[in-house]
Amino acid sequence: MFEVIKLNIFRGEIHVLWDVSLNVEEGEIVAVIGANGSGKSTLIETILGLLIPKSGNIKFFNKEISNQPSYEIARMGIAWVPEGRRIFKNMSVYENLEIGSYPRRARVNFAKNIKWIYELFPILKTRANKSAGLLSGGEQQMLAIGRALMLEPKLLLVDELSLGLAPKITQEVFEVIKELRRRKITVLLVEQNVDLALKNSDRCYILETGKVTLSGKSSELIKNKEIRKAYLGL
Amino acid sequence: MLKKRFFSIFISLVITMLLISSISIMAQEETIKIGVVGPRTGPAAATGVAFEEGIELALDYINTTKGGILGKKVEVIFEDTGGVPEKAASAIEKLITRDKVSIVVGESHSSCALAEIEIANRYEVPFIIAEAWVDEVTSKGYKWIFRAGPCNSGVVDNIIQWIVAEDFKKIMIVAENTDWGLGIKKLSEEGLQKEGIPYNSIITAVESQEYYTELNKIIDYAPDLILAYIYGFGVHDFIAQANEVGLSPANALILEGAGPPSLWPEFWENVGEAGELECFVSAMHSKVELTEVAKRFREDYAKKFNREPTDYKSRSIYNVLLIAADAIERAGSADGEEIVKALEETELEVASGVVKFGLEPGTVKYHQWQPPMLIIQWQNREQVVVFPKEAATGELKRGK
Amino acid sequence: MKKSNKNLLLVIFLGIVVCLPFLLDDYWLHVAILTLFYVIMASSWNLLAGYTGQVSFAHAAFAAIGAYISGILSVQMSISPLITLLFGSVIAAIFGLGLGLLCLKMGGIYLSLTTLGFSEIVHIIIKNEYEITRGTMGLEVPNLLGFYSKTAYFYIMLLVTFIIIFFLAKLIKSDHGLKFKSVLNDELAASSIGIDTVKVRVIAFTISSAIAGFAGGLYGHYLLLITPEMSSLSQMFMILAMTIIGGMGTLSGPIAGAVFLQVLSEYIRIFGKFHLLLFGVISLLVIKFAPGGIVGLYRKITQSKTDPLKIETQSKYDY
Amino acid sequence: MSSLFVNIFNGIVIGTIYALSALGISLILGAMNVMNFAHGEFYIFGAYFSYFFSRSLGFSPLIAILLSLGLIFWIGFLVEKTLIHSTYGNLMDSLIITFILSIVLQNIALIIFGPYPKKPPSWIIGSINVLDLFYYSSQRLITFIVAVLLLILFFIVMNKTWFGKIVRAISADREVASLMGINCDKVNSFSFGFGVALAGVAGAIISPIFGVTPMGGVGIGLTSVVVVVLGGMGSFKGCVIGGLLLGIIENIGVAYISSGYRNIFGFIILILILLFRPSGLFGTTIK
Repeated sequence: MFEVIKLNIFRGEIHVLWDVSLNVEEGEIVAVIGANGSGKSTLIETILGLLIPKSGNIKFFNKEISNQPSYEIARMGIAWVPEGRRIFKNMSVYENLEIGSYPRRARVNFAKNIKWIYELFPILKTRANKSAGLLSGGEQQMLAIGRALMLEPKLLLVDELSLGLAPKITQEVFEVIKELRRRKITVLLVEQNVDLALKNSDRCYILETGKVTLSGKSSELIKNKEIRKAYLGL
Repeated sequence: MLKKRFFSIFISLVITMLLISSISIMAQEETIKIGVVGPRTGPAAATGVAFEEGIELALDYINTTKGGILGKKVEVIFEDTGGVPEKAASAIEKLITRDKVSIVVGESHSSCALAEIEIANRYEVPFIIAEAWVDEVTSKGYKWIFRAGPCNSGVVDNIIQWIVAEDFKKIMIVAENTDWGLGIKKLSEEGLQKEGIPYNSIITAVESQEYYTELNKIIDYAPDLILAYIYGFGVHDFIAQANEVGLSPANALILEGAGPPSLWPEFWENVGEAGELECFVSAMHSKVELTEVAKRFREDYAKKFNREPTDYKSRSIYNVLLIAADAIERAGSADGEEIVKALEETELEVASGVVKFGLEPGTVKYHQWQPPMLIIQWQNREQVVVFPKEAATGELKRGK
Repeated sequence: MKKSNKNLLLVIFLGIVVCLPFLLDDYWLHVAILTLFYVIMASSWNLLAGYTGQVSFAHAAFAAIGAYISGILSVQMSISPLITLLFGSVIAAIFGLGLGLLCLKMGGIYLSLTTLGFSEIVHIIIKNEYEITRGTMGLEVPNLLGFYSKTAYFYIMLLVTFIIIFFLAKLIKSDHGLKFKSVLNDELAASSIGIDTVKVRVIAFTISSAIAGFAGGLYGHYLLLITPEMSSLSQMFMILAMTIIGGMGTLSGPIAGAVFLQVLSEYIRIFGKFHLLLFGVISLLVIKFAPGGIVGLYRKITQSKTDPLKIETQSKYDY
Repeated sequence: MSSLFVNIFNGIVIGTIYALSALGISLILGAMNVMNFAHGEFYIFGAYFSYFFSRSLGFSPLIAILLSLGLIFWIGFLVEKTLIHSTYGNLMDSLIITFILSIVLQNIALIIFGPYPKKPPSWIIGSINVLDLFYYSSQRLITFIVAVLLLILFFIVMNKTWFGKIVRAISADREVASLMGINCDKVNSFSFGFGVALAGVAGAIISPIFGVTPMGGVGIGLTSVVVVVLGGMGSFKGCVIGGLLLGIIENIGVAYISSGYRNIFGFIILILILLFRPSGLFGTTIK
């Protein structure tokens, strides 16, 4: 359903992504892992329509989206849980979720969806009228996920979920990702934390200095000696 | 690389300079050129419009009715000062050096006039000022500078005489912080002190539209007359707000010390009923005409613009143009020295009286002709001359 | 063009500029002197806005400070304007340094707002402290030379203009200049390679204030009259419009812009009412359609053949 | 004593107008990262249009204000589309463009409406005796009431409508907002129109008191910027409190120091705030 084909991206003079290809099937959780500077965020930005590729295609349900503006991409059903949460701090929790359901498609199901989000994250219901800026880091991450889910996404892009969160909270948040798998929501997980990413995904791509160097089933990759050595320090 | 930069710098500099020089050589025309300076832009652009009207009427009269002077047509070049002294200096410099005018007239900003007289004097070109009231214009004693219009001390003399005649008890002076406002405030204070009349004064910002704080100070002082030396729309706001706070006309009358703002078409729109019983200084009255020329001016004006003249500055510029044309004619040439000599001997009837320049050197009266100034009061939206007594068309009415 | 040819042309042009007083009448010489003043003002403002990206609205105010300090000293203390001129410049530089130290660490919009506030405060004080500044009446000041000669003044202005532009050119070419540019292009990168961005900005700000103060003094002692209008926002607008129309961030841009607008304003004198409007509209058109200004257009025309269009990955949003 | 009351009261009345106009700047700054220097000129055009509709075409004041409000909105909308659009993300460019725009608009106003002051008719005449302390113009009181109602309306729009919420979301994080499916460019044109319409309506309702001149926008434009900085960039609540504060400070300052310095207080406050608390009373700093 979602394909990235031979993507080449430049930032100014610098060639950041080299012939990157990947695909995600419906209902899968796919992880893209890589160290800092490997081109992960560039990949995300390109998918979200913030960067124009020099060459290559991005297809979503067989439709080319790399030439679409960001808001169209969102309206097509790609939702984003940004790195560092980036919730609307000047607005209440409820308003954040409201904004999440902005596209007409999602807005009609607002009541149903918010009920589901509140079930998923009961804490958000108790804080509904609180200013989002006052939430704790974990709560903010939940809000960011909830906000993205309000869009009724067909594909959820999750960007550095674990960044800046306590391990315990990270675990809690990843439980939700697993819950999404049960709900048949397709997830593209971009993670620095290789261990977590491998444990919580079906398939995995490894990005190194802008190139996909390895890909395969997560359950197999986690056994791969090279990876264990390079990323997990084992 | 550096040289390359310089290269392009030089090109740009030089090409334009060459352009400048090629344009500066212009064909000479067979006309007598008179320069006019005045604000056509900026906050006092209204004066520029009045000037334009006056110039048109004067040219019609001189060129069409009289058939020109010395057998030539008169051409007027009107330069904008924007009400800014530097621009004014540039404007008169341009008139003198580039347009080679024989004489310059006009101006209504004291600050601009002060800058311009230096230049006219330096280039030895006669300059007749119409409406810049500051005393220094003539008290500096420049040979080339004349003024056929009010000076602050002349206007203040009038006002003080009126105050004494009407027996006002306590005076409040409100002056804007401009050369004119501050100058006339100081003279008024001196005059009131001499007469032993108690007074107090406030200075306001020239762009101000809000006078409540000042008005409350005035209420605390409780005067029976307010001398408002504010030029422009500010005085409309002042009058309207003085009425709102219950000050005028019930408890004190307002004398507006400039004149034109009380005659502008928007006056009644802006002040509403608060304009009733307001007094102002003016060289012109809607009904009373002092001379035949004034009648002719009014008729020509009505014919040309299909309305009554409101801003008396159109008449001021008309006057000085007539004076200038008359002087050139009597001088018999466009020579500066001759024109000055002719001007000193002027005895010409214009719209506001018979012009005769004072010749006492070292005083404000040197090269100065003060037109008679009237004090007019609005009574039921009619102009009533209340001072001087010999021209009065009615009695001063008080608020209570 | 060969280098020797260029040098020859340079000498010829220099000769013509030097001969200008013999080619122009008094009035156009006056315009030329004013143009040189604006060349200095726009060039020094460009050092700030074009090279370090700080849009200061206080440049006209610094010129006014220089002019008034020099004027007041020369009137009240009867000191020769040749000396007070330097005082004016130094005081303007001190104000520039102070303002720079106070607000430059914030940079950006805060700098613009602070300089705007400062400029208005200067304007209001000059207008209101009429006992010292003679308010809107304007302060009459003595002639720089003690006698009045446009030709002499033209040469003084020309000399000063050349020295200042030469100095600015040297500065921009120097290490400092590189630092200025890196501050403009990427503040983060600049600070990461060890450039103290605040220091660089303060230096640029102080230098340009000093130049403005000096130019203001020269201007005042030429016109013999200094008024609060010198520190007004419309004066600031002229400087800004000249720089933008000429080409911001280039050495020759402000010069071309100042000359172009000054000469243009002479041609459209008859449309006195419209000239600010026209300058504004031209500036907007330049920003919209030729962001490089006159210089940018010139370069585009002369270099279009050698410079193939590059298509790069670009960001749709700049932030 | 009564003069202290009248000064404070008057400060509050003028302050609400400042607040209304400043909210427009704040909205535009927040939503678009554009510092609108030409705000004061939209204020005078609001006043001019209401003058034109009420004096020249004879509409009732309310209709005249609504018409001019709509007109200013669409002018703002078009200005955004043509001029401001290309400056996104570059605060300096927007500053320069709107600065030039302000000069252009002033001169257009001068040519169209002339240099004389224009004053729409008052809605009400006379004055009211306030608590036996001082007389106060009825027109000012009504203007004050209308301004307060408009402020309330503004907060309702910002907090309860989709438009308000979207604008707030964009102010917080433009990129994220656009990835929630919001077409930021479209919203920008609307918010610019809405922002300058606030200045326009402030001008329209105050013009029966002060009248309007081509240069009359400079002061209010600068004052609005001061209010925004004072209240804290991006804070609407800050704008209201900053506006009232500045109104009161100016009036007290004029009463006890000098009226020639009326406009200086705002700028001194501006510099002090920028020096000691750049985030203003309630805001956050921006890049």
